Amino acid sequence: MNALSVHAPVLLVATPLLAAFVVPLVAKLGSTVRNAVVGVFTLLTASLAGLVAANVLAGSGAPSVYVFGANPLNLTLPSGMHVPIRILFEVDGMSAFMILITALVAVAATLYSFSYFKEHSGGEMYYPLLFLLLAAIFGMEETGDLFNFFVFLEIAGIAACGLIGFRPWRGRSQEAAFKTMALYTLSGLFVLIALGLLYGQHGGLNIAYLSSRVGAGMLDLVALGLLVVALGTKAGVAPMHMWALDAYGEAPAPISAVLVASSQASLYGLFRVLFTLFGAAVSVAALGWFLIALSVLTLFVGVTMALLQKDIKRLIAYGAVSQIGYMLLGVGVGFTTSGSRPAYGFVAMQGGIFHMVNDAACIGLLFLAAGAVHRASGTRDLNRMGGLGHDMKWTAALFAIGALALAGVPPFNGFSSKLLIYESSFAASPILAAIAILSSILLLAVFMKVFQAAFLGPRLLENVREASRGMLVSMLMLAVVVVVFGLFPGFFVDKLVTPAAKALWLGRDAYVRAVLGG
Amino acid sequence: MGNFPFVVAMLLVILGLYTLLFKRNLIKLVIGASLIETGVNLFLVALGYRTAGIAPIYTYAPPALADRMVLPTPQALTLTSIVIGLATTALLLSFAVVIHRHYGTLDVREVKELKG
Amino acid sequence: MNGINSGFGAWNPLVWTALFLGIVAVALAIRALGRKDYKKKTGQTKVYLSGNEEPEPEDLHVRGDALYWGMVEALSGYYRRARALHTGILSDYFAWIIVTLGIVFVLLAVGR
Amino acid sequence: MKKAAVFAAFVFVAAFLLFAAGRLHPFGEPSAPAMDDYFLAHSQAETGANNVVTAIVFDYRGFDTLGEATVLFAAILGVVAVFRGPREDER
Amino acid sequence: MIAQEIVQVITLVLILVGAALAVSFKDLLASILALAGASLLVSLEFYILQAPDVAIAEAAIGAALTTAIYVIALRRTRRKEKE
Amino acid sequence: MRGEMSVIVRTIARITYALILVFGFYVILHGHLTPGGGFQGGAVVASGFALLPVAFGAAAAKRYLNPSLMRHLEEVGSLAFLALGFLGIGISFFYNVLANSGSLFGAAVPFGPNSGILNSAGTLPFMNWAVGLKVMTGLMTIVLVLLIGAGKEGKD
Repeated sequence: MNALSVHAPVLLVATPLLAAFVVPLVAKLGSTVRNAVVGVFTLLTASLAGLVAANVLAGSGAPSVYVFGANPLNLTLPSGMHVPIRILFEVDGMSAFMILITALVAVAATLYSFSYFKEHSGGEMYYPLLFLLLAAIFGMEETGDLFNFFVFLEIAGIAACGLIGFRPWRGRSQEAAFKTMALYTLSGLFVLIALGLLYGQHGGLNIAYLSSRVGAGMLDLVALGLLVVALGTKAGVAPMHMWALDAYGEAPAPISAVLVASSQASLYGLFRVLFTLFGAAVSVAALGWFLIALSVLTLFVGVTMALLQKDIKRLIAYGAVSQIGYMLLGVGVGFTTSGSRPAYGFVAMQGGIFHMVNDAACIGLLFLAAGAVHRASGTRDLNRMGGLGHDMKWTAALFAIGALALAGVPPFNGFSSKLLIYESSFAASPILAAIAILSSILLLAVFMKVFQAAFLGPRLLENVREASRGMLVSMLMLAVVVVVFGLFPGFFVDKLVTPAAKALWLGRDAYVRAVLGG
Repeated sequence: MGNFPFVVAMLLVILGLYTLLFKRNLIKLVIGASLIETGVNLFLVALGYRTAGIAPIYTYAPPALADRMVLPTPQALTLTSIVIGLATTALLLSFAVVIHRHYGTLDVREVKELKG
Repeated sequence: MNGINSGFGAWNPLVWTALFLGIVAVALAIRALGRKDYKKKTGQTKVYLSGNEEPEPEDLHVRGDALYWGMVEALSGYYRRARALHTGILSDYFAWIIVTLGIVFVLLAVGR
Repeated sequence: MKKAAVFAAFVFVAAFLLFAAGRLHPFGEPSAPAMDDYFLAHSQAETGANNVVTAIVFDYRGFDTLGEATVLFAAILGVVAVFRGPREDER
Repeated sequence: MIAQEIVQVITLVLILVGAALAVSFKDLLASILALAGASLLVSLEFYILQAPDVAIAEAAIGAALTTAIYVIALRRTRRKEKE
Repeated sequence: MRGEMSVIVRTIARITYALILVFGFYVILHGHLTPGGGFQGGAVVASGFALLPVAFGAAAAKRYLNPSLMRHLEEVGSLAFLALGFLGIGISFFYNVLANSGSLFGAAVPFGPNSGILNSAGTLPFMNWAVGLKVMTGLMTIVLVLLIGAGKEGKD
C-alpha cells in the first residue's frame, strides 16, 4: 500500500495514458468490452486522484516531490548541484485541489459518454482522446517542470481539438476546432519562447529553481508577459475568450465539461506563474490591476452576450466564460494585495479558488443537461424548443439546479464562493463587488430565459423522450456535488480550499524549499 | 557576430506573427504557425551554443575539445518541440481540408459561421 | 462547521434553508386557507379575457428571443458594439492576443 | 483604423521580442550552464550513453519524451477521427 | 573560424529570405516550397550550431514530412491565395 | 502526384527508398552512440516512405501499407515505451535499471571520448526502438490517412 501511495502521482498520469494506448486495441472486441475497460480505467484514475489528494491534504498541503528516474526518488539535487537536473512532479495543496476537480469531471463525462456516444462511430478514437486530455490535465496540475508543463499543455490542446472536431460532418465543429487549435498553437509557442528566455538566463527548467532565480530584469518580465497572455488565452480570459465560445459550443456535450476543467488547469498554470514562479520578483501592482480589469471585462462580456444567444450550448459557453472572470477576480484581488497581505486578500483567494470547483460542477451539469436536451429535441435553437419539461422532468430539474447554482442563488454552492468574492472585492474596491453582483443577477436572468424557453410552456416538439439513465446518473452526480457543496461550504472551505489558497498565497517558500532544500 | 542568431530566430517568430495577423488564407496561417515554430526551435538551439564547441557526443570526439561541448539540454527540448510542431501542423491542415469541403473556401473572412 | 465566515460576514446555508422551508410552509398554509370548492378543468378555472377568445397555449409561449427584447433594446448601443467585436474571424482573435500582449508589456515596462 | 491599431501593437510586440533577443547573453557564451555541464560530465557514467542528447531525451528527461510520443498519438487519433468519413446524422 | 562565421551568417540571411518568400508568395505551393527550403537551411544551421541530432530530425520532419503533408492538403483545397 | 511517374523516377525511388530505410534503421540502432535516435530514425524512415506516393501514386502506396495496421503498431510502440518507463518503478518511474548492470546493454562506458560500445546505455536502446517504431508508423499513418481521407470526397 505504501509503494502505491509513493508512486500515486505518476500513476495518476500513467494510468490514463495506458488506457489511451490500450483502448484502441481492445476496441476490436466489441463495444461492451471497450466500455468495460474504459469504465475500469476511469474508476482507477479517479481513485488514484483521490489517493494523491488525500496524501497531500493529510500533510495539510505541504508539497511532496517525485523525481523521475532518480535513485532514490526524492533526490532532487545530485550531490554538489544547486540545479535540479531531472523532471519532477511537485504536488501541493493547490495541485491536489485541481486534481480532485478534474477527477470529478472525468468520472461524470465518461459515464455520460457511454450513453451519449452509444450509436456514434469512432468510439475507439473518442475514449483514447478523452483519456489523453485527462492525463494531460493531471500532468499540468502536478508537474514542477516548466518544459514538462508545456508538453502537457500541447497534449491537452491537441487532444481537445481532436475532440472538438470529432463530428466532422458538422462544418461548424471543424471551424471551431481549427480556430481553437490555431490559438492553442500560438499560446503554446509563447510559453516556449518564455521558457527559452528563462532557460537562457538561469540555465534551469524547474519551476522552484527558476523561482529562486528570477528577478525584475527586463528579460524575466518579457517572459512573464508572454506566460500571462498565453495562459490567459488558454483559460479563456476576455478579450482572448472567443475560441472558448466556439469550442465549448461545438464540442460534444461531455467534452465541453472536460474542456472547462482544461481551461481551469490553464488558469491554475497562470496562478502558479504569478504566485510561485514570479512570486518574489514581481511587485507590479499595475499587472494585478490589469488582471482585475480583465476579469471584470470577462464577467461582463460573458453575461451580457449570453443574453443574446439562441444556441443553448453557445449560451452556456458564454456563461462558462463569465465564470472564469469570477475566479480571476478573486485571485486577482489576492495577487494585487499580495505585497501587503491584508486579511481580505486571503478571503478573495479562497473565494476564487472555491469557485473553481463550484464552476466545474455547475457548468459541467449545465453542459451535460444541454447535451441531453439536444439529443432529445434534435435542435439546439432555443426558439424552436418549448415544453420539454413535460417529457424530461429529471433533466429539467437538474438543469434548474445547475442554473440556480451558477447564478449564485442560495443555498447552492455558487452562492458560497461568490459571497467570499463579493465581500473581499468590496474591501478592495466597491465597484468590483457591484459589477460582480450585477453580473450574477444578469446570469440568473439569462438562465431564466433558457429554462423558460426550453422546458416551460406547451409541448412544441413531438417524440421527446427523457434522457437515458446513464446520462441522468452522471448529471445527478454533479447535482449532488452542487447541493452538498452548497449546504456544507464550511467543511469544504476548511478541508480543501484553505490548503489550496495557502499553497498559492504563502506557500512559495515551501514550494522552493521542497526542491532546493535548506 | 553579436546576437545575430537570436535576432534571426526572433525575426522568424515575428514573420510568423505577421502572417497570422494579416494573411487571409487558412493554409497561409498554418504556414505562419510553422514559421513561429521554426523560429522558436532555432532560438532554443542557439541558446545552447558555445563558441568553437563540438556536438555533445563522445563517440570519436576530438579529445582536445572534449571539455568544450555545446549545451545538450536545448537540443533535447528542440527534438520534442519539432515533433509537437508536426503534430499540430497535421491536425490544423486536416481541419482546413474539411473546412474547405464544407464551406468551399479557405478565406478567413468567410469562415465565420460562429460569431456573435 | 458547515457555515463560512469571511471575516466580514457569515453564511450558514442550513439556517438559511430552514428559514426558507419555514417560509414555504407558511405560504402553503396561507394557500390552504383559500377556497377548496374550485374544480380544475371546469369553467370555474377558465381564464376570462374581457370576453375575448382564449388563445391557444402554443401562441402564448414566449420564445427565447422575445423574453428580454426590452433589455436588449435599451442596451442596443452596447450590444451593437459588442456583437461587432465578436466577428468570428480568426485574424481578429489573434489581433486581440497581440494587443493584450502589447498592453502587458507596457505595464511591465512602466510599472517595474 | 482598426488595422492600424493592430499593426501598431504588432510592431510594439516585435520590438520587445527583438529587444529581448539583443539583451540575452552574448551568443556562444551561455551564462548559466551548470545543469548542462552536469549532463556532459555524468551522462556516460550514469546512463552509459555516449550521445548526451540521447541520454537526456530518454533518461534525464524521459518523461517529456513520453509526453511527446503522446502528442503524436493524439494527433494521429485526431486526424483519423476527422477523416473517418461521413456517417450518422446530428442526433 | 572566420569562414564558418561567414557561412553561418549567409545561412541565417537565407533562412530569413526563405521565410519572407513563404509569407509573401500568393501561390501557396511556391510558399510551401519556400518554407521547405527555409526548413532545410535551418537544418543546416542546426548542424553548424553543433546539433546534429536536431539537424537530422529537422531535415526529416521539418523539411520532408511537413512539406508532404502540406502538399497533400493543398491538393484538396484551393491552390491560390485569394487577393 | 497524379497517377504514376516515369520508369526512371520509379527506379530511383526504389533505390533511394532502400537506402533511406537502411540509414533510418542505422540511426535508430546507434542512437546512443552517434547523432540520432528513435525520433530521427523513425522520421527518416517515414520521410522515405513519403516518396512512395510521389513515385508510384497514392493508390499503390495504399496497397503496400494498411493505415489501421500502422496505427496499431504505433500503439504497440507507445505501450512498449510506457512499459520501459514502468520498468524502473521499483525505484522511480523512468529509472534506468539496466545501465551499468553488466547484463544486456549494461556495459560500463569509460569517461571521455571513446569509439563507442554498442552494448551500453541500459534501457536507452530499447527506448530508441520503441520510439523509432512509434514515430515511424505514426508519421506514416498521418501521411496515409491524409492521402486517403483528403482524396475520398474532396471536390478536386
